Amino acid sequence: MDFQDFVFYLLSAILLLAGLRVITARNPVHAALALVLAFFTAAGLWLLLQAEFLAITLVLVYIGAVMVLFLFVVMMLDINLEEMRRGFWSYLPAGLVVGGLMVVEMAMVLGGKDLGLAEPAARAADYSNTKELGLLLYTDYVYPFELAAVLLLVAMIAAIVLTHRKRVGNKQIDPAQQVRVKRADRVRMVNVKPQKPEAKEEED
Amino acid sequence: MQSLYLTVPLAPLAGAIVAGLFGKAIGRTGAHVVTILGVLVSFLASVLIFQDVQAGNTFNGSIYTWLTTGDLSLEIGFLIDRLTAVMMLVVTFVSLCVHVYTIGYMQDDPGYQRFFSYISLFTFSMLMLVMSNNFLQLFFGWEAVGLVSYLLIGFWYTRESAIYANLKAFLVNRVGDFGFLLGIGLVLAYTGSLDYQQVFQLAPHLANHSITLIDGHPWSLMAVICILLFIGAMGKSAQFPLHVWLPDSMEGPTPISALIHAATMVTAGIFMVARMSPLFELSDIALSFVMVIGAITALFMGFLGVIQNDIKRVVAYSTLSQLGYMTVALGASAYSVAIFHLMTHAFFKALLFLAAGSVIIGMHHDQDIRNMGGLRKYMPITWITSLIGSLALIGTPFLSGFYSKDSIIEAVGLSHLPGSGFAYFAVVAGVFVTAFYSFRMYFLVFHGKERFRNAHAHHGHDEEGEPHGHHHAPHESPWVVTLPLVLLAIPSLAIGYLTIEPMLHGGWFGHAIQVNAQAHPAMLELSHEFHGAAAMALHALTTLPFWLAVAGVGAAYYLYMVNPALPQAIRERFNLLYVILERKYGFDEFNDWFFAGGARLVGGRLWRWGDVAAIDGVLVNGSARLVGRIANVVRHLQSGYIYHYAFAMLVGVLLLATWFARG
Amino acid sequence: MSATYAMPALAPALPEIVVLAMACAILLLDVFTKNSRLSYGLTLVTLLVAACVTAFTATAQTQYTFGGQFVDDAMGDVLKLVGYFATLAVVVYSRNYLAERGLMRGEYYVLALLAMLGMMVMISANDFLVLYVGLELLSLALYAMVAFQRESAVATEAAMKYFVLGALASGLLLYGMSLLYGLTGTLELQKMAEVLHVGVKDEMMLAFALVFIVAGLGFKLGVAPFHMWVPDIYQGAPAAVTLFIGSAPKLAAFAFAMRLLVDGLQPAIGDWQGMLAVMAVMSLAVGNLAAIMQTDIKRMLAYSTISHMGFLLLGILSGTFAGYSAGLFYAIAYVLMSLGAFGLVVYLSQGGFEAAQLDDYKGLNSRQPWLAAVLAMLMFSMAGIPPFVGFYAKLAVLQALVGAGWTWLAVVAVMFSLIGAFFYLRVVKLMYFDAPKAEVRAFTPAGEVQGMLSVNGLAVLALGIAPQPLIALCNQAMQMTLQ
Amino acid sequence: MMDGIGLLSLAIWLPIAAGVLILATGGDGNKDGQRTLALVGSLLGFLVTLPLWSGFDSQTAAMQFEELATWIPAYNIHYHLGVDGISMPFVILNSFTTLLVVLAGWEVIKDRVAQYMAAFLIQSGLLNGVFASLDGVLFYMFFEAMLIPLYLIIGMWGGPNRVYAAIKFFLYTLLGSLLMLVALVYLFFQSGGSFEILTWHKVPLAMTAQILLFVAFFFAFAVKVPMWPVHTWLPDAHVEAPTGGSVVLAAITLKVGAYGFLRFILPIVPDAAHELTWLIVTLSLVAVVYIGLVALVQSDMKKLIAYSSIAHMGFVTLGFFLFNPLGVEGGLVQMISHGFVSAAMFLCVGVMYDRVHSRQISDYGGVVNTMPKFAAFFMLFAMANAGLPATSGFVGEFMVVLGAVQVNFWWAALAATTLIFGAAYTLWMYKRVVFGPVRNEKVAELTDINSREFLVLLLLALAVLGMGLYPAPVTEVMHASVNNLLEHVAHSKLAY
Amino acid sequence: MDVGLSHYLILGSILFAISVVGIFLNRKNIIVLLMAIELMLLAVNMNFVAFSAYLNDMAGQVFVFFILTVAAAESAIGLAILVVLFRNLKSINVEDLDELKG
Repeated sequence: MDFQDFVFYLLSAILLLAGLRVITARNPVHAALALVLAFFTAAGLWLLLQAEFLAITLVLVYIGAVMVLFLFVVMMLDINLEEMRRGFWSYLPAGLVVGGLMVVEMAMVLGGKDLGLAEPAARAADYSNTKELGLLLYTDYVYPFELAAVLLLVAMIAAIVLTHRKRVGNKQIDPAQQVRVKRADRVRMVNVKPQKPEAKEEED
Repeated sequence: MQSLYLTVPLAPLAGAIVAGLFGKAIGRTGAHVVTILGVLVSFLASVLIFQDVQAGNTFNGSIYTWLTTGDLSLEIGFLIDRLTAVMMLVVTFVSLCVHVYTIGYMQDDPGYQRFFSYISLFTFSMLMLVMSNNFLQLFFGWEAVGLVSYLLIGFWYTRESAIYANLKAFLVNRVGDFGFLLGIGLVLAYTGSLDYQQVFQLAPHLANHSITLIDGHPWSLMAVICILLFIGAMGKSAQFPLHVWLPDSMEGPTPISALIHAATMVTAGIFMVARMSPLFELSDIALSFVMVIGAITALFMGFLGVIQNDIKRVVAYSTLSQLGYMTVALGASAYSVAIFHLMTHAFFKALLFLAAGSVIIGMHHDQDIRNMGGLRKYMPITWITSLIGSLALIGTPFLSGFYSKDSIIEAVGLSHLPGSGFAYFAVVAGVFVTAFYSFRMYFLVFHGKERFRNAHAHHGHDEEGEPHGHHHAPHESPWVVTLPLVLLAIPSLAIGYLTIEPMLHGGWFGHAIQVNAQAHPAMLELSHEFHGAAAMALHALTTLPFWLAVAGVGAAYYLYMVNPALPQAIRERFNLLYVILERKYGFDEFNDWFFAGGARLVGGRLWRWGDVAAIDGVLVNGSARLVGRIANVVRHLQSGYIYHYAFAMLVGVLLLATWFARG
Repeated sequence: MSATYAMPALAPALPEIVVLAMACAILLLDVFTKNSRLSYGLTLVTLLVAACVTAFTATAQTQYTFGGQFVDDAMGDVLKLVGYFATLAVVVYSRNYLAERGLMRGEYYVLALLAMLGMMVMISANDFLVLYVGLELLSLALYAMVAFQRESAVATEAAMKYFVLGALASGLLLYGMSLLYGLTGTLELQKMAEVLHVGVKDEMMLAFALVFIVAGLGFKLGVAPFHMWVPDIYQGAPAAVTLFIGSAPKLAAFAFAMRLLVDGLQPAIGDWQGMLAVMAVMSLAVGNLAAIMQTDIKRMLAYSTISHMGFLLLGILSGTFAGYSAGLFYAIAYVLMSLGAFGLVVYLSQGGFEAAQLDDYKGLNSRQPWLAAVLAMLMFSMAGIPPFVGFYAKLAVLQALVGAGWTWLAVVAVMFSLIGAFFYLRVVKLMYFDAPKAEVRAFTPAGEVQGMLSVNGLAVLALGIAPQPLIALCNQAMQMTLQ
Repeated sequence: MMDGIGLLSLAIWLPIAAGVLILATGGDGNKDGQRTLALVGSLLGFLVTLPLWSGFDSQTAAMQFEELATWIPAYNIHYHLGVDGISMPFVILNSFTTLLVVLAGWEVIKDRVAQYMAAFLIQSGLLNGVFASLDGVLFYMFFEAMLIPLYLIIGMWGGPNRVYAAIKFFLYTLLGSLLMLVALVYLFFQSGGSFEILTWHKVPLAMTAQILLFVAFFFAFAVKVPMWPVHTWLPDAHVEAPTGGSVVLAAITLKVGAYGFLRFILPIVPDAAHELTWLIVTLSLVAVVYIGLVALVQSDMKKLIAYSSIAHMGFVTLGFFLFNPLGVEGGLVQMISHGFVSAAMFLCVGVMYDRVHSRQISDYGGVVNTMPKFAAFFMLFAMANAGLPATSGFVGEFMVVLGAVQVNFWWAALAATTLIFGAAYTLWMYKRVVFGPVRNEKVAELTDINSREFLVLLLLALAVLGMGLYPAPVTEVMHASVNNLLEHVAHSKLAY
Repeated sequence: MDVGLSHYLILGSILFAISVVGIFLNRKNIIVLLMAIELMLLAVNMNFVAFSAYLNDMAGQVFVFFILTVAAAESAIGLAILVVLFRNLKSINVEDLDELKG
């Protein structure tokens, strides 16, 4: 067993442990950090597979951005940890059964298969994984690339629409409310009883 | 000629329609004028036709095709032969009398027009029945007369007893028709036709055909057919055990009892069997069945007459037993005798009924003979006529009843079919019974002391819900009532004497009635012994039946004139017997309990347990409930928890994988 | 691969480009003008323009571009066209609803358009990658729309559920894709079909991968056992959004299924047919049974959607040309019906009141005879009673099934639609047999909405009496696509 | 859709158009206008069907007044109409009944008049379609669509338990027809891609296939007939439905089921039909006897009549499976006659219900005292219901019993029990309702039928009597078709 | 034995299984739920990378690249929804999300 294999086993061991920690950690923060660890080791494994660029991206994008976001949210929302844990172990058996079955099945299906694929040949020294990806992305995959951009736009819009809150007390008017204005809200005839309670109109 | 044939039934029909639909418009007089006119026309037409038939012509042809299907074609048509002609005369004549009589009897009844329209309608149906040349039309008339009798028994529809009686009558008749219809069905199935002539022609070939209704038990086809047909006759002609409806039918107005329940409709069965003589001749089994049934009816229904106190019911029971006599005659394949008795009976029985009606009028619609007595000096005509009627009924020599009845007795005596012995005993014994109850009634009504004065306390007001003129003596009825009595009295006296020779022994009926002489020689022998009407009468004085009759009269005289206390004593002595008779052998109770009650019970069970519980409860709503329950379960799988959803998805994947990725 | 880069032909993708451009434009305009009516109008214009473009650039023979990742075929054009009109109807139906609830914001329309774009991408995707990106584009937009009514607890709950399960589903899908990629060494559908045609080294692994693919697909279609998000999201989301989710995306889902299973995995039909059969039967059972118990009309219709999607699967799994075109027909018919049904729910939910409960429909006939009639027609159509289009959709599917020898499945299907008939009838019963609830609220009819709804309802009837054009269209499209 | 409007198309679409028109007139604004419109519509609808009778060639068994137009070429579905001696009478009967129903509902229905009338007119059009269509899918379309108006009629104008009845009715009948749909599709493939019913008649089929098809069709039609034990929807539907609804239901809708037996089951799967004759005959006889007894104990007039309908329809199915002309034609005659009689009976009950608002027999008694005219009509129809000769009710029963004797005596015997049961339950009810002294003040203040009711009942009375006295014309139009059918059924399909 | 394709695949599958277990083990905290899903995507990515290496085909890596992008966008939206949810419910307890059921 050569060095590479040793690294593989080591990293995958860490990866799996980190993974387990993620789902069992009492404190979400710990879970997040465990996930970070998992990503690191995964990146390492990808390096073994000569996917340098992806490895770096994983670290930068995921750990740098996504996980930070996670942590940010975790800390922003004050979560009552005590009641977070109740009834955790009671569900373990079911989980283990399904998870175990899944592993067994997958092992049965995937185990010991190389699908007739040879070991990836070692690359030339000047080979740049990044360059290759870049070439592909901006030529063959330009269409999905554009779409990815749109996707990010959607994410942006969504995030803003959902979370952006108007400061209270500013004088901005709400067109929707203007649209909603009914004669009944403004003019009030005597002897005509209003069709619907104003209260309902005014709120939100 | 054919148009004349058509007039016979259509004239009364026209009358019926006019009186029925435009009764209000034409008023009471209009109603009876038009109907009587109709019947009169048809009577006259019948007379003409009779003469024509007398001249030896017969007619058999169809009027229109009722229906065709496959290669079968059902026609409406007439068969006019001597048998028919006789029936037509009888029917129209009696009907005419009854029409006239009704004017008096129903004068202050609100349903006057309706009544006339009904009896004319009845006349029409009866004529269609007798004139038919095929089974279909026979069945038509058969059911039609049933309908009219239903309507007429229930004429006073506000009386519970009346509407009970008419329903009962209709249903019992339906039981008979049930057999009748099946008989017709078999006839059609085996001869492929419903036309008398074709059927009769084919019948002999079917003589020793057999039919297997229950596996391993082949029966003679003809026997089955005939018995089925006769079941129909049992219904219509009130033969045991389907006789139960006739006494109750007395709920109807008296003219109806005379016309329908004595003279004509109830004899339809007799007529039918006579009509079918070519078939019945082919089966001894059927014949003896007929004879036995007739005998039972003749004797046991007679007994019941003995204890009745309702004047009409007495006559009704005598009618039953007389019908029994006719049936016995049929059984002895003395069809002509049966028809002969039918005719004579029609006259004197109608007479008796109308007389009874007249008495009822006189008694202000009190029908209980215990409240009568000594009426002869108040209602002379009624008295005389009913005396004639009674004498004719009990078979006094020279009177019409005697000839027919005596011929029957002798014919039975000469018959060799199984059961003829019993039948002979029954008819002979019947003579005594008949004489007894007839004169019991006669004495109680017309002689003895006048009980009606003190009777009003307990006589049946309720009867016809009409105002009773209390406390003034009975009176003779108006001429419209008495005229028919007289008209009917004449044939009651003479018709037998005049017609027995040709009708019975002159082979007058010709092909209308066919008797297989070597198989059933009774009629033949009878004719051999016959030496003229007078001789027959004189000879009768030496025979048992006559003395039995005399004895009957004597007994009646002693018990109800000489020693009126005795009957009471006897009654107490033989209480059980009395109760049995009182209960009419318990047929009504049994039918009510077993058939009516049973059917309702079973129906109720089937409905509640079958439809409501089993099918609706379990199958229909049950499955609906089941679906509902499953739905509820399915619905609760949707717990609302994300991890359950995820669980479902993953388990789904897992199962799909294990199932499909087995390699 | 070479460094030299040839500009791909953009003509086939013109509709997508139009929609995207307009979406961005509307976004900017809205930010600056804050005039949602403008966005509303522009959205309608966009859809119409896109429709015209699609219609005019439609060509008989299939075109590929972007290195074969983008396919523009007849089926795609048909689906897109129907999609535009569905979205257009959604936008129109929901205007007042949104306005009343202060949801009438430019972002709504932008998101709707981008979702539409996502569908278009899926419809004309010819590559796993593009398929996936399109799927996500659609899903993300929908997540956002569901949560659009921020202050509504149920809406956000629905959004959360939708999101989590959606993510899980795409995880499953991706896993399946990865295995397929490994098996066939390609991500392009045609190529994959060719490879599979030759045969793969490991059948078992193929089947295994298919399970995951089908699972992801099942989630998108909302068929059991991957259906559980459907009722919650339909009920929780604002009616206007439910209206949207319930209509156009079904077309995309159908396209998704066709692309994956037929374009890509046709050779493996032996494997996926069975899976689809299982899912179809389960959906028919679950959908029809659970719907009986519902009291909320949106939820009830959600379950009915599940059963309908099950029926749709029956068409696809029969694996014949007839089956595919029946599926297409069914999808279109279904979109038409659910547009009408949800449209009515949205339209009746006015005056600050949600016509969400079934009881709110009691005695509708006496209040709004015409609307009641329309809804009744839609219900009968959904129940598959002639003479409404729903019947022919079912007939087409049954025919395909029996033709392919799945008669027993056909019998099962009709038996379940018998159960289904019950709850559709119940709606009619509420509207026609029951007395209206005590308080009668003022109803302000909106001309164009009512008109459009009427057209919608009458279309269901008209297509029921003369379904030939639509059926012919579907057949033709399928023919061109699969020649 | 088609070239040159034919008579049958008129018979179908004219009433529907009229119905839609009435709906268009909107709410209860001007009821009389709507009523008149309905009357005109139904009258026209009836008139256009008369030429079917006068122009009918009773010599040929071929379809007449045929109309053929492609409708859905994609599935090779045609708009194919045509009638033969079997279906033609029902088109007329149906249009006639619709006329009566419109009259009967005239001032009885007070709310949502437009919808009521429209429902019946549309219903009538659809029913005509059922009898006239020669294309499987077209048939199915009408067959199903006709449920909708009836569902609404029962549910909207029905009695207290109407909702249960309506839904039960709908689902019950849908259950049957859905199986039939699969059968139709199956036949489509067996016949090499055709929905032509007449083509199906010629398709050879293996026994198992025939049995399965038989079962599918049997469910569809047995429920409609209805045959025991799938009959329980009928009493509920009848009891709850408004008078008009009951009339149409009894007079026409039930006939659709029986018609299906002749049009589909017998000719398409003759061998299965022969194979399973025992089943049908048993069920029919059960219907006659069992249902006869059940009818006896009903306390609700409508329920009683409903059950008697089941018994009468038992005769129809029995007749069909005797496979002899007497039986089949008897069955057909029975169908038509039952159309008149049951309609009349329900109208009679309706007349009383409109006055007393009760269907319970116990709430009546002595009606004749206050309503003599009505009592007379009622008597006539009761007698017809009891199968009295000279009324139409007799003809069918007579023929079927006679036909049955030719096949099996005991079948006939059991069938003939209806002579007793029929009379028993009908006349017993009549006795309790009409005869006797006036039982309560409600009855005391009854008013006799008005001229409208008189007209309706008179029309029916004439029909009943006419058909009873001279049924030949009715059967003559059937001969050719029936003989041809029996001819066809006699040949096994397994052979060729 | 030396490491081959199947090792990576099994590693991926175990990761996948872990995330699955995590999803329904975790009934309290949605955030952890989201993390589990990230884990699942990681498993997928592992597969892709491994395959692309062994197939010697870049497409797989490109796919991974897109998955990463999408996942980022996804978690952005997810967290946004989460925030909104927290504002409404004052909790991110999965078991509090049971308004909609039945």
